[in-house]
Amino acid sequence: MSSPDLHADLCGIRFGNPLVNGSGTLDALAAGTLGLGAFVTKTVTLHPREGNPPVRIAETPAGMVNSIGLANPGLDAFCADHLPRLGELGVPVIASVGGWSPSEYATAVARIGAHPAVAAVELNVSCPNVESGCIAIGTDAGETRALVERCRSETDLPVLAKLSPSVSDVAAIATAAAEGGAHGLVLINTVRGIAIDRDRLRPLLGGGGGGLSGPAIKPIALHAIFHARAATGLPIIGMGGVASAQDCVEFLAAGASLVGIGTSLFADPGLPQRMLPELGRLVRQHGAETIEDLVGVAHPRLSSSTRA
Amino acid sequence: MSSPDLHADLCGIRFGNPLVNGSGTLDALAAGTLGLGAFVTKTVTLHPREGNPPVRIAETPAGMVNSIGLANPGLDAFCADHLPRLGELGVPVIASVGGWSPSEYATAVARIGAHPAVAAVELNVSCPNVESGCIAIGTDAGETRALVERCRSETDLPVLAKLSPSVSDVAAIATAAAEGGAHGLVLINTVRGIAIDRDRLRPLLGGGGGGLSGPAIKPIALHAIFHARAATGLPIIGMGGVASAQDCVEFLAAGASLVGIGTSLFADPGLPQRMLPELGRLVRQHGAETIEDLVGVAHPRLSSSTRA
Amino acid sequence: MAAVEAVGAYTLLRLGDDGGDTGAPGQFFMLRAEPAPAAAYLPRAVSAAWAGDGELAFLLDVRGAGTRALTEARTVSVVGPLGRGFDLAAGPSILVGGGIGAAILPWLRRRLEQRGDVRTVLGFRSPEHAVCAGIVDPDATVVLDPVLVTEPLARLLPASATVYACGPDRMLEAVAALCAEHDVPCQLAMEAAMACGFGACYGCAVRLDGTWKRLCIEGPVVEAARVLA
Amino acid sequence: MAAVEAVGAYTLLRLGDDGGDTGAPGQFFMLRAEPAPAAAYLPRAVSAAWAGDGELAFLLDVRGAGTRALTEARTVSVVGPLGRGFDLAAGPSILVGGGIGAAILPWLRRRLEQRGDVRTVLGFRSPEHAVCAGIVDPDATVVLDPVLVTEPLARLLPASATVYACGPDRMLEAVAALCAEHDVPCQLAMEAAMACGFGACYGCAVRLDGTWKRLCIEGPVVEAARVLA
Ligand SMILES: Cc1cc2nc3c(=O)[nH]c(=O)nc-3n(C[C@H](O)[C@H](O)[C@H](O)COP(=O)(O)OP(=O)(O)OC[C@H]3O[C@@H](n4cnc5c(N)ncnc54)[C@H](O)[C@@H]3O)c2cc1C
Ligand SMILES: Cc1cc2nc3c(=O)[nH]c(=O)nc-3n(C[C@H](O)[C@H](O)[C@H](O)COP(=O)(O)OP(=O)(O)OC[C@H]3O[C@@H](n4cnc5c(N)ncnc54)[C@H](O)[C@@H]3O)c2cc1C
Ligand SMILES: Cc1cc2nc3c(=O)[nH]c(=O)nc-3n(C[C@H](O)[C@H](O)[C@H](O)COP(=O)(O)O)c2cc1C
Ligand SMILES: Cc1cc2nc3c(=O)[nH]c(=O)nc-3n(C[C@H](O)[C@H](O)[C@H](O)COP(=O)(O)O)c2cc1C
Ligand code: FES
Ligand code: FES
Repeated sequence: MSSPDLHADLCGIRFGNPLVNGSGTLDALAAGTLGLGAFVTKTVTLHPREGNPPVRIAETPAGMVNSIGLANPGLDAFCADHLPRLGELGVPVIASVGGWSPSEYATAVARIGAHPAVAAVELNVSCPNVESGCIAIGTDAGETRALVERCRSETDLPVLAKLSPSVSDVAAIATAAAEGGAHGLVLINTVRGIAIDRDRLRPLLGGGGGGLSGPAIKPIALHAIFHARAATGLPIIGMGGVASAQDCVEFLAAGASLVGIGTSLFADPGLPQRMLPELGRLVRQHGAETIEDLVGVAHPRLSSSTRA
Repeated sequence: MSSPDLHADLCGIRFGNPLVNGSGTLDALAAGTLGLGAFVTKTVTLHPREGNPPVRIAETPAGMVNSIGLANPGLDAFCADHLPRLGELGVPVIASVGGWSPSEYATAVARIGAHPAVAAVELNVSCPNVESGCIAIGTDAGETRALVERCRSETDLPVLAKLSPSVSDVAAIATAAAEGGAHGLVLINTVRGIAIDRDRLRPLLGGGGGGLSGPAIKPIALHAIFHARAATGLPIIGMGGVASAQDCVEFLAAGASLVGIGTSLFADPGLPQRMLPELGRLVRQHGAETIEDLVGVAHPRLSSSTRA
Repeated sequence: MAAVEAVGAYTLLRLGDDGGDTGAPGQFFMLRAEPAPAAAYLPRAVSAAWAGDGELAFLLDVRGAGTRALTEARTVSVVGPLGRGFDLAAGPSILVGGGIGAAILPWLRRRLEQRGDVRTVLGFRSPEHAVCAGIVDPDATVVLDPVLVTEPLARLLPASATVYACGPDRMLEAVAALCAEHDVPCQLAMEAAMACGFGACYGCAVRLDGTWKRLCIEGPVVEAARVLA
Repeated sequence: MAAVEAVGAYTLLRLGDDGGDTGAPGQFFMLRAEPAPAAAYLPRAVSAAWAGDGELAFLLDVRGAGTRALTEARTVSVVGPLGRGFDLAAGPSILVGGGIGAAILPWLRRRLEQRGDVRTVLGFRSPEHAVCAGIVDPDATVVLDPVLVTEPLARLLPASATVYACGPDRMLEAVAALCAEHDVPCQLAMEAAMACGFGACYGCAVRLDGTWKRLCIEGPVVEAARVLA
């Protein structure tokens, strides 16, 4: 193959390419991996959750607001039914975990982290669609630090903290996660937003509030990634509005080592497959040999090849 | 005229219609008032500012990121040259004020508030495009409270606080502004974001960071307005991505008494003139007689006609 | 690329069939105008009115930015066929359509006619909307608001036939109840707000078997019993 | 609504003139494809190649989502004319164009020809880009990269003529310096990223008279001396 090397690395894990899905935006058991270099599971909680009543999604300019409410089969069914099948996907699996208390997270991390199908654990401390729990933890630096610390002690796998952009100082929360021992960061989860029902003039979504995703939030994501990287130097899975190979390069430059796609998969499930050759072309156009050569190059003072 | 009454009220000021521009998104002396019910000035600071070096604007999906850097003629020239001419526009003038310390704000509020052309003062504590000063104040509840309190004592005019959505809890900042004695709120200023230069892979904007505006941020604006209204009951000038009469109705329902337009004026300066008849049609379609009948109707427990 | 024509109040969109699988009646496609308009970034779920002879046809109720852009676009992207279509039973059939729900029926009728007698009852809110009855079934029984389709349907029941229905939720519930009452097998083509159409977003929750299920995976065509459960 | 044709590597977009004011050479318009694509919500600043006889024509260098959408749209919204155009001087003229900067010259040349002798020098990066020289001036002196337009221009100077230039910043600076050296009056049509085009956004900052000014208000055509100041 004459095209450049699209392999990517994060926390010592090797990926065939730097593209992953955002948690909760792909069911690989239903649709396959679409050419992505890894699969991230929907956030799993201790107990099964039906999710919020409809309306669960509303379209907004260049994006959408969702209020799914962490619908998931619960830890037991996830470990028994899902993980064994996910292990056969042929790509690294990153398991996303949520909860309402540090001990809920810890229980889930211990169980999931012990499963051979899992390559890394992602702590969702940033879901805007549940009343309390994860989002409350992720807006507080101290709670974030403590949660990461506790979860790290439950597993030998890399532990990633997924953060919200809906905070006053995302670099401060990123720093807290780093202090707690996070091996990496995932940025960004959805941005807090709501939709108004244009007919009834009431909040449209069944869950009340919601989370904004899609191309609309791309500049917010780049901002969060850039500053989290500058503050911590940790490897980052960057996401939020990625819709093209060009976007992917910008996210790498801002400091992402892997790049996630969510909402744009809904609009175009063939996107990752089409992005990869274009990504190869762009990498070469920027004079780089590998994906890693581009990671963080937008930072004036950081080495462009900082390794985890 | 058989169409419904489009008059609007805020803090005892009467407006011919509920549409205003966002601060910094219209130069009425160059382009007129475009049919808006009031004119909001670009933020004025004590000393003249040239603004940031270019690139100052970057397009993003359904929006833009700007880093103008509060370019303005400074307080003296503003009071001497601009205000007298603004007084002849024939619509109420709301003067936006910014600064790097409470005393800078206070000085400007006292001078501007004494000018007969001004109907209300807006405190910009939320500009993302300057290193320190206003944005730092507006992310801290205590500083916001103190600033509003100080400025209120400098003028008899209504004092409005313009807030940023890039905080962990916008309702808490809104509450602080209310405690400081704000007569009303303006929500939202731009959302923190950056753009990466696709050719050089460095931050694109001359000022480094920037602020995201346009339809992309509409769900974030509705969220902030809804929660600020619920927390304070204060009258609100709502803005952030408004691009149609339908959007305007949603902002009224979320709790705005006046509705601001910024970025969409750039794309379509004829928008306010076209929106007004359509707004009249929608008001009637929702069974309302006046604009005020729709203010806050998305809130289950708030009276829909709360007056300032 | 796309041919567009009015069918009364609705709009027929005919796309060139690129030779891929076009699925079966009741399945759906995610359509998006390209370049994607700011006001309609997500695709729209639409069932084919028919497929074959080199074309893929959709009957659209143009409501908002997404469907309008589809009728104005030079290029439309198509993902599908998706979901589960109708389960074609042997013997006579009764087709029930309400409003734009009729869009899904022309292709279904062509297939079912090979299996037995087909009767069609359609309800519309105005004569302009009823124009499309002609492309579903020239012999259809058509009622206009405020008459409900359940009225002519009730006159056909009981029957040794399978009922296939598509229309607003309220209509589907009434049809399901009527069929249950007469013990007639019934399949419903349902609707829900869909972001992806392939099980990824969990947005299309509908109540099936007493719990929230993804309509794009379990349906859009489901046994009426699952809704009543 | 819009007619589109290739002119070598560039694209000519001809819109029906709705009868409004079409302004003067050097002024510009804000154009947007409707419905607005997600990737190009803001309009694009474009100078008219010519106006009159019921049409408004633009020569486009299709670079990104915005210009591409303009050439694919069924409807284009137009705001303008905006800004300050060329100040047409009496006597002979020299037109200087670099790349797509040539787009602004056809109309200017037609006007200036009524006032005196017009000579045109154009520079392009490839023969395909140079094709448009034909619609600017069939007698133009054309150079291709790496030759710079300042080379043929230098041979025409000094001259008792006014120089009108449009092209990349680097070219404009060189032209301005050359004209200053020979004391020849020179007007530059400049570019900047513009969100609004009517003085509202303060985005189009350029250095004029030693400070940041709004190009859309002060220009896009400015006296060369203001840039050198
Ligand atoms: C399986 C399936 C098959 C279908 N087949 C057909 C068919 O054959 N023909 C046909 O015409 N239609 C069909 N539909 C319906 C079609 O998908 C919708 O009518 C279409 O999505 C409407 O898009 P729009 O842009 O025109 O309307 P809009 O209503 O403007 O856009 C829909 C979007 O607006 C949002 N929205 C909807 N209501 C509100 C509200 N009250 N307040 C705020 N936001 C709101 C939703 O988030 C949705 O994303 C089908 C639907 C499904 C699920
Ligand atoms: C007064 C005036 C007259 C003009 N006349 C003409 C004319 O007659 N013909 C013509 O073809 N052009 C003309 N232009 C230039 C034209 O406006 C631009 O080429 C056009 O805006 C490009 O739009 P695009 O969508 O094709 O390209 P893009 O480059 O995709 O879009 C431009 C947008 O992308 C952003 N952007 C630009 N560069 C970068 C970067 N490196 N990284 C990230 N973002 C970036 C900017 O924010 C801008 O909003 C004129 C410009 C001005 C100011
Ligand atoms: C429908 C939907 C469901 C999501 N569910 C989850 C989830 O369960 N856990 C999580 O951490 N993030 C979840 N996310 C957030 C995405 O993983 C991602 O962070 C976000 O959508 C931004 O990326 P995008 O703009 O590419 O969609 C969800 C997003 C969407 C749109
Ligand atoms: C180019 C630009 C300049 C702005 N300048 C100011 C300013 O000087 N003061 C201020 O309070 N807000 C400023 N804003 C924010 C707007 O007033 C408004 O709050 C924001 O853009 C959201 O509205 P919109 O999405 O309709 O543009 C500016 C916004 C833009 C796009
Ligand atoms: S539409 Fe996305 S899961 Fe069904
Ligand atoms: S383009 Fe907006 S001020 Fe010039």
